[in-house]
Amino acid sequence: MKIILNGEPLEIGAGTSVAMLVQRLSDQTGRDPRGVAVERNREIVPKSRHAATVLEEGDQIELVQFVGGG
Amino acid sequence: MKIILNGEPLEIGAGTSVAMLVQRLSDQTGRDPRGVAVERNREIVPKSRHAATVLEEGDQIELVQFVGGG
Amino acid sequence: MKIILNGEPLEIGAGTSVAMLVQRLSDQTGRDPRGVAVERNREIVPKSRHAATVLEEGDQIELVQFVGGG
Amino acid sequence: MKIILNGEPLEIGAGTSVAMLVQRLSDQTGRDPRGVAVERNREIVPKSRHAATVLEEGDQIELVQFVGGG
Amino acid sequence: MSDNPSSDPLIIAGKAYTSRLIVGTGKYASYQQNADAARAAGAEIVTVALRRVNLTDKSQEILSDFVTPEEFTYLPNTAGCYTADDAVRTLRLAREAGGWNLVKLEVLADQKTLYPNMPETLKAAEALIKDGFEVMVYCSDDPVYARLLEEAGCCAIMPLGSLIGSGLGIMNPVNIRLIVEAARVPVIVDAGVGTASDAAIAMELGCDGVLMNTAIAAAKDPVRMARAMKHAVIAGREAYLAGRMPKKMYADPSSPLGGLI
Amino acid sequence: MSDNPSSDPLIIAGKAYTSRLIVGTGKYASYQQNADAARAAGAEIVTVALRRVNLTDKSQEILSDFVTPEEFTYLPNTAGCYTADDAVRTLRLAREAGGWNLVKLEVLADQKTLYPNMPETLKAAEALIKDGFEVMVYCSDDPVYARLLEEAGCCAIMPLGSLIGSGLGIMNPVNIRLIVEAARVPVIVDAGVGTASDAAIAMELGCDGVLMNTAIAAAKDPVRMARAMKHAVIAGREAYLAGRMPKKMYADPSSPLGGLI
Amino acid sequence: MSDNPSSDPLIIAGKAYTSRLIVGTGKYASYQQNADAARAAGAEIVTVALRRVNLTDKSQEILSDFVTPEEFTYLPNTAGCYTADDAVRTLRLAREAGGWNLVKLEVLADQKTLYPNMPETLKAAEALIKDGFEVMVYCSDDPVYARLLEEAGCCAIMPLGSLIGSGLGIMNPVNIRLIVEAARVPVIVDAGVGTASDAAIAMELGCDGVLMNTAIAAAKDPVRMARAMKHAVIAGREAYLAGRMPKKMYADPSSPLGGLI
Amino acid sequence: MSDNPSSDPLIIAGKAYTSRLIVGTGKYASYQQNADAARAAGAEIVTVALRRVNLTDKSQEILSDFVTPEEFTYLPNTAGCYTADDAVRTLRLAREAGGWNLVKLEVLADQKTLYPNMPETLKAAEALIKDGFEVMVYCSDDPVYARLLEEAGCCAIMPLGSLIGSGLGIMNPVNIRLIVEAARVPVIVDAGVGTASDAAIAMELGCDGVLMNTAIAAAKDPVRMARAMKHAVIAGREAYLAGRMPKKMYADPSSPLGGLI
Repeated sequence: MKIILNGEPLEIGAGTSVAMLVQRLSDQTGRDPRGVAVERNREIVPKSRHAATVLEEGDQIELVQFVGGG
Repeated sequence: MKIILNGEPLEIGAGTSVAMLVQRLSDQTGRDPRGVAVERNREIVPKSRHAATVLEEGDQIELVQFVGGG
Repeated sequence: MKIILNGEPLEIGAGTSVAMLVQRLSDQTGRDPRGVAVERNREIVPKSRHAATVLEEGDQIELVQFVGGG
Repeated sequence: MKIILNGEPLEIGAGTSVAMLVQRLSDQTGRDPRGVAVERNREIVPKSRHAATVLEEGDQIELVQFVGGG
Repeated sequence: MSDNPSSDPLIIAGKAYTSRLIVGTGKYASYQQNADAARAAGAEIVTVALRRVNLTDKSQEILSDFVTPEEFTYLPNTAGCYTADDAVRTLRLAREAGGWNLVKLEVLADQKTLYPNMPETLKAAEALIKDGFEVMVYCSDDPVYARLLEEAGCCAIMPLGSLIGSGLGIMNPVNIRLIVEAARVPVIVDAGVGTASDAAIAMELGCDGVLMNTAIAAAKDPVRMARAMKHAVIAGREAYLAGRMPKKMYADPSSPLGGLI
Repeated sequence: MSDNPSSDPLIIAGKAYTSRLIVGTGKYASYQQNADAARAAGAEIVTVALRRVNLTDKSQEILSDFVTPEEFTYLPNTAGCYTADDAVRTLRLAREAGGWNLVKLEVLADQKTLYPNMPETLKAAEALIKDGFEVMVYCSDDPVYARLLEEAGCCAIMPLGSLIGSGLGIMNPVNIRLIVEAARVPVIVDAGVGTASDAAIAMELGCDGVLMNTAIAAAKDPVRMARAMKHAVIAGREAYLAGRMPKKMYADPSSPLGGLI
Repeated sequence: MSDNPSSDPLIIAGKAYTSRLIVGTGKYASYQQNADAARAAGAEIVTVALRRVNLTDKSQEILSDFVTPEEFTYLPNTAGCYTADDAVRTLRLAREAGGWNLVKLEVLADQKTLYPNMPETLKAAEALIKDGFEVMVYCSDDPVYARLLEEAGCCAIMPLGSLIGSGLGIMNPVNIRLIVEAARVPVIVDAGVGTASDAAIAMELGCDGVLMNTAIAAAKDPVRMARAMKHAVIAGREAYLAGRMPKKMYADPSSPLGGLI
Repeated sequence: MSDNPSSDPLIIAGKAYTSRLIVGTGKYASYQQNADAARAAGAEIVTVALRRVNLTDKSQEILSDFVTPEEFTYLPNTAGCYTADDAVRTLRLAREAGGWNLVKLEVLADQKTLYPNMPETLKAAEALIKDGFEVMVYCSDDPVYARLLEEAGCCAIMPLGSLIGSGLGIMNPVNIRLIVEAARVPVIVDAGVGTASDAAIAMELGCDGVLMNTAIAAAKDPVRMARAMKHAVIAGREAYLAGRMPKKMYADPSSPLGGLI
């Protein structure tokens, strides 16, 4: 199943939740998943709903965090 | 019959037209009536219609001209 | 015997030394005589010579100290 | 006979006057000799004395004119 | 240019003007002095206000008897208007009174600063342009709003140099420069000029003209100051076109270093 | 004034001049351009340097063939002199070459700043005046030295606006003002002017004239900049004589507050 | 004050801060240097940007590992947003990421000037305030818009001193003063400060604080410049509260005239 | 630095000072306020005048009872002296009164401007140095005279920023910069500072210190202004040592352009 993550296509398994996606990326990058915000199809997915929110074919996901800026 | 001219009440005869009003004032003040604009109840009365426009009880008339300004 | 002290005439006894003059003024004004400099006829009288320096008729004496200034 | 003209050595004939020198240079350069000033051994030679002033061995001559300047 | 100004005309709404100096007609000791000053300034355009005919005081002088519409192009303004509606209403009356489409729009925010209210100004500009007016617009030195006003169809952008009547000159030359660089219609500094050098500075920034009133009217000798301003605007324009020397941190001699005795 | 300048002449050493702008003759692309610029500036006086006659290069142009002493008053300067003796020697040669007593004295301190060496300048001024010269003196903006130079008999005080050739304008208007207030001979800003508004500012401070070279010669279009400077000097002079409006902290309307619809 | 700052706190959205200097977190050589500079500046609030998580480069440093939210209040900005919608969307994500309501809104007009787009800025401010945000708003120095933004409910007005990253200082002190005089919420100069005196000048005008990034990050020694800025903001604040001496046209001696020998 | 100033001492005549701010002791409401302000300024050196002992008014306060020579280094000045002879005579008396060789020389030209008389100042400096004094010299901002005074052996060059007591700040930063670049002894701006940013600007130009009196004494709250000045001098010094960012004509974003949503 294909989704668009931060503008790039990504292949994921059916039934993958936002929580699983965030965890997977945090494992990959070795990063603390806290301080990350998720937007799905331009709707924010609150942390409280990461686990319950299952991704679907073609979902547009934005995964953002704070960086240095003026 | 009473109208409001430049914010002041004015008694005029029935059937007075805008043209007559302008003429009367120009006689009073000895001023060239050209370069004067007339607004009746917030609607401009073009010079071409001064003669045909008869004033009515309670009309709000603005009679303006150019003065020095920055 | 008359001298000029800070521009004003002053009557003093014969044999008065600079030291005596400074002491007398310090008694009058209740001021610490230290930090005062003495000029006699446009020549500085060092503290070390105050005692030995006896005033003479018509001496021009300047008695100065530090005051606030920019 | 050698002189120094504007800092450069120059060989001239005995009896050469300032007037002759100026004329010779004006012939060379095709320039109007007017508006030129002459200094001989740091003394100005007025135009009126150019003819009468005969150069001598080792004379230091400055020949100057106006040029553009701020 | 000054000797042959026709070769460098100021073009506003398709009409060419020789003079780049627009003057007001307020605050003068008399309309006669006003006319003398406008002539000394070499002005072709004068701003005028619209007010109720004075029905009582018959002795009052008439502007047009001294500063005639035949000699000067009247540019009606909306001084004293604090809403888009007031400004539009005033300029429609002005068009009826004078018969001209070229107007100066200003919508002010408050009497203390007379700073332009930009949202209302833009709103009024759009309404007036829709209604067929040629709008010269008094505005802040915000380069973004200058662009919006030009896109709305204004025929001249007129940013303030500083507050109306303050005489503080060009407070923010960087913003004026940004406006000039981006504009494709004339940019005319309106308000703030206090003395001749202020006008020259505005022109040196690349502005196409200057509009002023108080600097001339409130000078000790208004006619003489008007003449000063005429020369200042030409001086600044010529200097801008001539291209100034670069600034240097140290000195640079003007006379040759060679040939010293 | 500009229309009738004879009523406001600049008087130096007893001679009246119509123009208040003195220009240099250095750094131009050619003497022809130099002459064109001097005419566009409306200058009556030009500064000139004295150098050794070039004995080798016969092709070299002659200043006086283009900028003739008949058309312009030559003002010999001492650019390049770093001691009083050099300056006096140079000006004596200049007097012999040209036959004029009116000279511009400058004694410089170093090549990096070309700042005037004031003790040497005063020494040279005294020697020259004793020798019958009319001395226009380039100096710092020190108001005390300006007074000393005037007391020594200089016929014009010429303080720098900023470093020669820097184009930084009038760095210290307060000092220039102090010099103007105290002087009984003409005060002419010499050096530092970069563009037209700088010249206007100098004149608005009450100076009697401006002397410049690089601002014109190093402009992209020297002739046009010369014309700009002519107008700038007139503008500044007229503004000074007219008396500028006071500066205000807040706004002040130019149109009447009464009679609004 | 500096010795006992708690007596002069800066209160933003009901929270008191000791420091009146807010610093950015962009353009530093490293987040470590960034943290050192923020500490040297004595800053309590730092601006941060929101960007996509970098999924590829695992080595990349994490801001919050160096400049921790425990030590500094994060102030999310909308740098890079050119529409109200983008800005609102970005700040909603910021709130989700950090959990804070206090944000810095900026809606820019173009990449060349980064000048604020004021109509879009006001639109975004209204939407964010409706949505429960505490909005500190980057804006032009237009005093009318400053009032509109305050009326819309913004908790701090942050006018630019000059263009972002330009280091040109406070271009228009008159407008900043007008904004300060009228505001009942903190006024914080945001953008334009280039060196310490610029920050002092902003505070002397009566501003409640200063926000800067480039002036510190682009200095040769950012940590030292951060310390300079800490002192400059205190200096300017104290000078404003102390009430400066009047300016005088002439001299005024500091030592007594009497008692001279 | 501010945290560890000993690493950046100001060295005058071989003695190291932590503070770069020298304050006067004139014009205060009382010597008590004077002492409080000097402490708030963190000053180590205070200037003092020499006057005749008041023989009549016994009640008059004594400076040294409040601003003690034990706490502060007294720097005797020659305020009120208009000739080299008066200044030398005054400082010889000061040395006798206090026993110190370190003095501040100022020879003024007139009461209206209090501008230094440079020829007299140089003459006095030479006489004093010959007589064993360490001379800190108040002077004009003429870079040539600054060099002459240093060559004469002065231990600190103290050019005016603007007229004494005027509060006009640094009128000619270019001259101050030239003096700083050439000097091998400390350069301390003396006179002209009006508020904190003026002091910061002086230090940013590379000056080694600032001397002021009226800016503190004539502030509404002198003690608070003294504290402001302490921070301003540190801020300017740190900014100078840190190396400021370059100024830019256009904007430059502080947040990353990549990773935008």
